[in-house]
Amino acid sequence: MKEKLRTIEDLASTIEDGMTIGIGGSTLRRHPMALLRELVRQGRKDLTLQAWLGGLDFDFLVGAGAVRRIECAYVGLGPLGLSPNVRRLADSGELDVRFFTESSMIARFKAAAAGHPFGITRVIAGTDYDDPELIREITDPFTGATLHAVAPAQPQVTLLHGYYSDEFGNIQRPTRYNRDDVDVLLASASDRVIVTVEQLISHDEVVRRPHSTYLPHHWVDGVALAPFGAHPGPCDALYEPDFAALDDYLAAAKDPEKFRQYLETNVLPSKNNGDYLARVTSPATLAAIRIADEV
Amino acid sequence: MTVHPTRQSKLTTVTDLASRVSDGMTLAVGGFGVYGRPMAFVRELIRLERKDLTVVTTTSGQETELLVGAGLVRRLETAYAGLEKWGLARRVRAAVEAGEIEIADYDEVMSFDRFRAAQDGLTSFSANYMHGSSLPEQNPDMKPTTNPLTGAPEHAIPAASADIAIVHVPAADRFGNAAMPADQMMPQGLDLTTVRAFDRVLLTAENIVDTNALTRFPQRVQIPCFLIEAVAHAPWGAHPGAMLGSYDADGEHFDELVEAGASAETFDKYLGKYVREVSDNDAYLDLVGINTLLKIQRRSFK
Amino acid sequence: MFTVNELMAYRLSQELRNDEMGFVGVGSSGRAFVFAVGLPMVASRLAQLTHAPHFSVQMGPLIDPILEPLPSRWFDSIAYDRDAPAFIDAVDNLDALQRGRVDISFISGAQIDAYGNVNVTRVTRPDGSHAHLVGALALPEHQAFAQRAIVLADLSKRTFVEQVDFVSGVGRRSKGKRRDELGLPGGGPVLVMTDRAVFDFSPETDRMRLLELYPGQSVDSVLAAMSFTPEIADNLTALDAPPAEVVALIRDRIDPEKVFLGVEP
Amino acid sequence: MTSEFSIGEQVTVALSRQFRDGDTCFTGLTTGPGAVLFGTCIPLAAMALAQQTHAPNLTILFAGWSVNPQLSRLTRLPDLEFANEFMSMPAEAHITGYPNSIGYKRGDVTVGFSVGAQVDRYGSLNSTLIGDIALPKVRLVGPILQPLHFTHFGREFVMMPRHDSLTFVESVDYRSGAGHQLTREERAAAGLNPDAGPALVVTPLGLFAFDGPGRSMSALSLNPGVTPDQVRENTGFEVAGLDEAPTTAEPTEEELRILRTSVDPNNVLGLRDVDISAVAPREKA
Repeated sequence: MKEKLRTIEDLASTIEDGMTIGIGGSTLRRHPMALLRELVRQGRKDLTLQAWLGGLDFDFLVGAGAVRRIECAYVGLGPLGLSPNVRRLADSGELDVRFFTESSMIARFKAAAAGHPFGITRVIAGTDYDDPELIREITDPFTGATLHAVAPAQPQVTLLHGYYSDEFGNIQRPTRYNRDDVDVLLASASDRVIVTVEQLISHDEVVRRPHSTYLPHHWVDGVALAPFGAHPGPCDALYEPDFAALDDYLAAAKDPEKFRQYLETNVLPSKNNGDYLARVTSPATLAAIRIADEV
Repeated sequence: MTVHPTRQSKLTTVTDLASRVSDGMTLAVGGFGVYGRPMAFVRELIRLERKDLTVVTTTSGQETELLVGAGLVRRLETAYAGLEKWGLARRVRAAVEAGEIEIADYDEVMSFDRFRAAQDGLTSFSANYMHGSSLPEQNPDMKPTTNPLTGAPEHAIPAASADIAIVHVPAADRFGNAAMPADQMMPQGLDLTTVRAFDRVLLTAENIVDTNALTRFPQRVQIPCFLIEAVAHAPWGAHPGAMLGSYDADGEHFDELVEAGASAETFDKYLGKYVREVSDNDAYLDLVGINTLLKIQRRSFK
Repeated sequence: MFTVNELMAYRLSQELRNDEMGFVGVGSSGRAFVFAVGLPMVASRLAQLTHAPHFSVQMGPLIDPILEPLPSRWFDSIAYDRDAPAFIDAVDNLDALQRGRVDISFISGAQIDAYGNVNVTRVTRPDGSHAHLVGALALPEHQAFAQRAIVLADLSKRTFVEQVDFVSGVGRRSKGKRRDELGLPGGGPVLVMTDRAVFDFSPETDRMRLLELYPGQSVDSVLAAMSFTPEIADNLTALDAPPAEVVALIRDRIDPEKVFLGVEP
Repeated sequence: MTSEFSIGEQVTVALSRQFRDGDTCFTGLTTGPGAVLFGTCIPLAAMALAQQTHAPNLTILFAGWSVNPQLSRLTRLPDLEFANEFMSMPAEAHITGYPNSIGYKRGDVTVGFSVGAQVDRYGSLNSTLIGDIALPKVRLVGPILQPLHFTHFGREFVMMPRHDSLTFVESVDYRSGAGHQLTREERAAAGLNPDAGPALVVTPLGLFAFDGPGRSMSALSLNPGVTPDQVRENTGFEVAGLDEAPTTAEPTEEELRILRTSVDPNNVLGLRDVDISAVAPREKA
């Protein structure tokens, strides 16, 4: 096992302009927001984003002008509705949107994870999901039925936010957590994997419960500590969404000029995630959204 | 779990909790060493300018240093007053040396036994290891006696007695049911004794949780609602001390505290900056800063 | 006295049968939330408390969560944290759906056409430009693979169109082909429940067919709220008000804080 | 017009009205079927009912370790206090230490329940032996927690499944729990709560308090169909106020609804089926 503990800045600097990156979490929850904020600080651009259900992560990077193309089954903010930055740039044609359905997007990640040349799906028949670059009609060699092949989705690097890690990048989840994401599949499909976590714990603690490790160290290329790293979204089991901060975000995201100001006030000048948090929220709010470890 | 809608909430503010302590009262304070001290409550007591308090602890740490240094204390009953790796409680020392406070020393286990006796409704218990030590000489509350069964010489030791006890817990609901971490440690076991030992018990809590969150894990709840008079939310309420299962001690802040303890004047400046000129716990946390709070955070696996 | 949502929840609950599994999604807000989460959840609970005690609910990753009380708040991070006998990964859940292991799915969308095709992907403006919506999630899978699907929507000319701009989920027929010709194994949409009336589909033509009118509605008032003309069932019936005890159950026990049915049409 | 109800439900409701808001009430599983009904089922149901009516701040302390358990989840009544059904039932706290984790001796418990073989005029209760202390005729379970119940709990509710002259005696053979022979003054002098001791006796015939001369037993209410003479015949001492005692109040429609739909929806506590003859006085020998 290799020691993989890094700073967020170091991890972000390994990502290059124009790369295809996978992002974990879903809608509002457990996106690696602290890491994405650092990517924006470092001025990354022309990225292609791949995810199962995009949300706050996509909206933020798209609004910051870092993205050329997105591929996913959804991009929205769950209870808060549409993703304003994505909607604006998609409608204007500046953003290349490749929508899939949940299972056909998963078929793409599964194909990449297994090293198969394409995935197979039955859900496309009769729909308008007819992306000529990524979806092709094929014939079942056994029955002659019409099926669809989907291109593998193989991120060059996948960015995830997790719960606990040791210094080697064994990522563990709590006993009760939310499974409504495909983080493990994304990691498996990706060339490289970078993870931020809420809490570092000792290796001795990790080895006592191997069943809690969902990303083994040899899948993980680098890990960084980022408490409240999914803020303003929630990290299930550890904290709820910061709805006040989300409202501020949303108000800014609806207008490109306001969003630029939001970035210039809260994100670009922040030295680190704690500094960002100090600009957009307060200890009292963090305490209010925090879920007690005892329950 | 159905909770009847008219069941009375005991949730209140730290200010309201502290205002239940009047001048001259005896206060039992939870925590051990630098761990789990109800510091948000202590800071509020200082802002309320209470005086002539008797403080009863098993051991005393930074909470007593602040209370004594701010001039609230007339008498202290304990086995230890210090700041562990950060050294002596300098304001306690100065106050004792100047004769400003009265101190009743007990052996450490005896100090725990005084709380256990209070929990058990006893007025006193006997100890057979005090003769030969100077403790009874300095502390006239220990009375020489003879064991009626064996005739052996003993001392009667008074059970701890307090008007109000205050304990800082990791999580509580609005009725005062309070949960401990899965890996509950000795200082928290001691807090359980404190909660059970006195007529009026107040809690501050790191987290206020829904009753339904507790009913899933009732074995974590060792403090039942009927023992508790009132509860208030005080996140990072043990800062600068440690809260086991939640955060470590803030070493840099302790350095500042110890340095300030050098004189009454410098300590007064510390109290001004961190207590008197700060409106409440939220404002105190703003002053300490998110970066520091996240740096000491140590959430336990759940 | 009853509200439209209460009538819809009651009518929907009658479609839910003992020993079936229904899939309730996660919705956004307003009416979209009522269709995706509110009505399915209240109807499921109502069915459990009345005629179908063993009706099962899948709520995202949770299988058969304890639904009493229904959560008083509703968003991602707490919705998962409920007592339930099982909790399944997203990938496995979608595999199960594709194998037909979901009996009943609840569908809603921005456009619904005469054949039950649904659009949640993008709407074409008069000038030919697109307005992008949030994307399909697993709606295409639910329409393709669930044993049957029920569409929930408010009647309006904008929503009920002759042909959707983008087929996200396939109805009775799409692009001139019936479901069996397209190789779709699931039952697809069988009912469309709106704020004025209930529709099914004509077995002959596959087109939407007006089946039941809510109290106070007429064929004319329904047709006036649609951009296409549905067929009309020979046995078109007028629905009665929901029983008083059902309304009381919804208000007192199932959704006392109006978290689920708070937004009326 | 009130719905039909059983005598078990009527007694439960009458008992529930005896609780005060804020009471902390202790009961556990008792030994033998009559004792379980009177010592466990009726008190548990009465406490849960009180929580949902006039005493929302009442605490149920079940068996000394489970705080406010959600009894309505029960589908059968377990035989043991640490049965899986009790341990997995949602509750607000599970207290693991015994006995010091509850301040029994500090007066934290305000209402206790006990069952015994004999009770006397002043409410002393015997659960230890019948006959001579040195060489008893019958040895029973022993004093268990009764010495403490009758001195440290705020009010002791004595639950007697039988009411006859063999159980209601002039003077018990052995005082497991001290009645009002131990006076207020004597209690105070010992540093005890002067108000503690027996406060209520519940039997198949009615409810009794201690408002007679010298805090002796007095009639609070007689159950329907029970006459003062029937109580006299079945009681080995004089009960004050018998002729003036009203009939035990009937449950209201609302109390019955709560009892049946919320407190005990599965009729696990058996209150709906209680047959008065099952707990009627024994034939005299």
